[in-house]
Amino acid sequence: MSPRGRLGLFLAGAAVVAALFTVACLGLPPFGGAHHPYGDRAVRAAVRHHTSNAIASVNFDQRALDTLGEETILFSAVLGAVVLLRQTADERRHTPAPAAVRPPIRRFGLLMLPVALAVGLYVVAHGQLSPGGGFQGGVVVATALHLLYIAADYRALERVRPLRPYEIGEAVGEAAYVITGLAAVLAGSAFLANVLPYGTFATLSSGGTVPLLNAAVGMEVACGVVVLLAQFLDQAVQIEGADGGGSDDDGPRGPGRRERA
Amino acid sequence: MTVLPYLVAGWIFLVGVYGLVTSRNLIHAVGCLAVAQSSTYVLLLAVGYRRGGTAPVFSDVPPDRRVVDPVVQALALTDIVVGATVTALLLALVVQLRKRHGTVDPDALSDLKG
Amino acid sequence: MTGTLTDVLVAVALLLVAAAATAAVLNRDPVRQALVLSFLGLSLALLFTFLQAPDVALSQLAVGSAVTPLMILLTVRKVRRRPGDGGPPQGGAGDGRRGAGRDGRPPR
Amino acid sequence: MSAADGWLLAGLVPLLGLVPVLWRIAYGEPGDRLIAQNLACLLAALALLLTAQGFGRPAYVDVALVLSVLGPAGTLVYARFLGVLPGSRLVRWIALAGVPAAVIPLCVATGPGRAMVKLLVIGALLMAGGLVTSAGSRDEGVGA
Repeated sequence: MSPRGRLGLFLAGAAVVAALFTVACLGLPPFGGAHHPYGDRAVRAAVRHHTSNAIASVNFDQRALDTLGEETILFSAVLGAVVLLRQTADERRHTPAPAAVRPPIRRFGLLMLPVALAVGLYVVAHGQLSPGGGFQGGVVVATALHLLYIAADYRALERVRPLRPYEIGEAVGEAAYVITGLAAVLAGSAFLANVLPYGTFATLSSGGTVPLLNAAVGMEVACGVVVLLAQFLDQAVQIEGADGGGSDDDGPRGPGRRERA
Repeated sequence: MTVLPYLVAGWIFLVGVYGLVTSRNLIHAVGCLAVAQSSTYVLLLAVGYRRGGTAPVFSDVPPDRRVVDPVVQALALTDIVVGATVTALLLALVVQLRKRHGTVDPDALSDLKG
Repeated sequence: MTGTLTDVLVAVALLLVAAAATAAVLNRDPVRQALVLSFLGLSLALLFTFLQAPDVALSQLAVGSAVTPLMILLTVRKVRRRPGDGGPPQGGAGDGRRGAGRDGRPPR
Repeated sequence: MSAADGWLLAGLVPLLGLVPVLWRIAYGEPGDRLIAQNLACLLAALALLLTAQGFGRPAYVDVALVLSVLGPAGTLVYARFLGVLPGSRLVRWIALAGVPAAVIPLCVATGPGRAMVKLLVIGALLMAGGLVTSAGSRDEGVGA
């Protein structure tokens, strides 16, 4: 279809969608209204299970099965990206030249690394109490590791980030989630039911299985995002196509890294 | 103000789809898809908002405060995770396409097929 | 009064989000788009905080303003490394110093 | 007008400041866009801090904490990819003057305790990040 034809079709469709959507919006309960039957019930259930963050309670207690599905999507997406972005037979690795980083930026990156890791772990650990949780904190932890790429260069990042443990960590996180769910079955309840004692409201150990599932998700997300970004970084920085330029003396060795064929 | 957030969500969606339709670069198209996805977050949270309510997180307020709906927030959270993974997977596919066909222009790709 | 002010904050953030989304679509060069997308992530995070959803804001901040733009930048770098996409041939290792908009289209 | 309204009004200022920043980020020169991205993170963090106090929810400060970590890191990543890191007086002045102007009153309002330590950490991170990313670089140059 020609670009003009496509645009015309889009404009016609968009006009219809816009009209119908506007009509539908006018029929929706007004923004900021007081009637939230599901929300009220979810909040009551969260307080009953001594989980002070009602969103964490919905995610890891009331809708824990859905979150298992979500984590599985994440897991398979990372797997898919690893498969799609692996080094093929006609590609070579080449060593990127060490980058020149100005000293203030180097110092800043190295100082920020532990701070950022601590912030990420804090966000994971307080998931059932204050805003945050396994997913948000996991991404911050993964991003924090990449501060090394800013502070030094790709080779420094590779030295502290052997991928194998992260690949295992991602699988362990996913498995820990399922095992926590199965443990509830063994304890004589339903899959992913909250069988642990609820603890004291608004303390770190409150919420029964919520902190456990939260930690499992945190681990999976942190490791998964590290693996994911590593694939993209590998492709962008290190892997040369067969027809690509680049220096020829490098060959496929790559400094101190194992081959993932 | 009673419908503005819903309409903004609709606008973001349509603008994102417009970008997808007219895009000449698959990476740009993936970015547009991310824009279109963000309309769902806005719509979900707008539906769950309650005037005068606060976040249903009781670490620093008593549990009897008037709060907004936590269910839609949990949905939006899931939505964001899934959106990010979709973006990652699509970008990996774009890299693969570029390797196989040497272009990221969707029109050039359909020429290749025909 | 606090309620009205919250409404004002929400309205400003909404308009900012709508403008950022439009700008993200209209910036056809992926590198520029990545920057606008990170701004969109930022304004969405603000909007979500004003809508009393700090959990969602945190996750949008982490994903929308860090991970997604980074992945787009890395993909652009990979895609532009080899000659043949209408861009000028580029030998050697990319050092990230090439300007935006070399995709066969002039920068807007 | 209550104190909460005052904080929300104060939070509206950096929020409105984001409007011209969006314009720069969408239609500026590459160097300008980078400065704008940096500035956007700073202004958003200030808006988050001020409105957290306005909503009476110290817990919301966590969002600003994460932003103060991710913001400068993001700017440096973009600088690596675009090959420019232009200096910016505006960013430096906001980091040096704007951040304390928001954080010190907030500290006074919260009083001593864990929340105040968190605020001070965020303030320090924002200032350090703003200073490092706005210093520019002689070798890479504004014109690169």
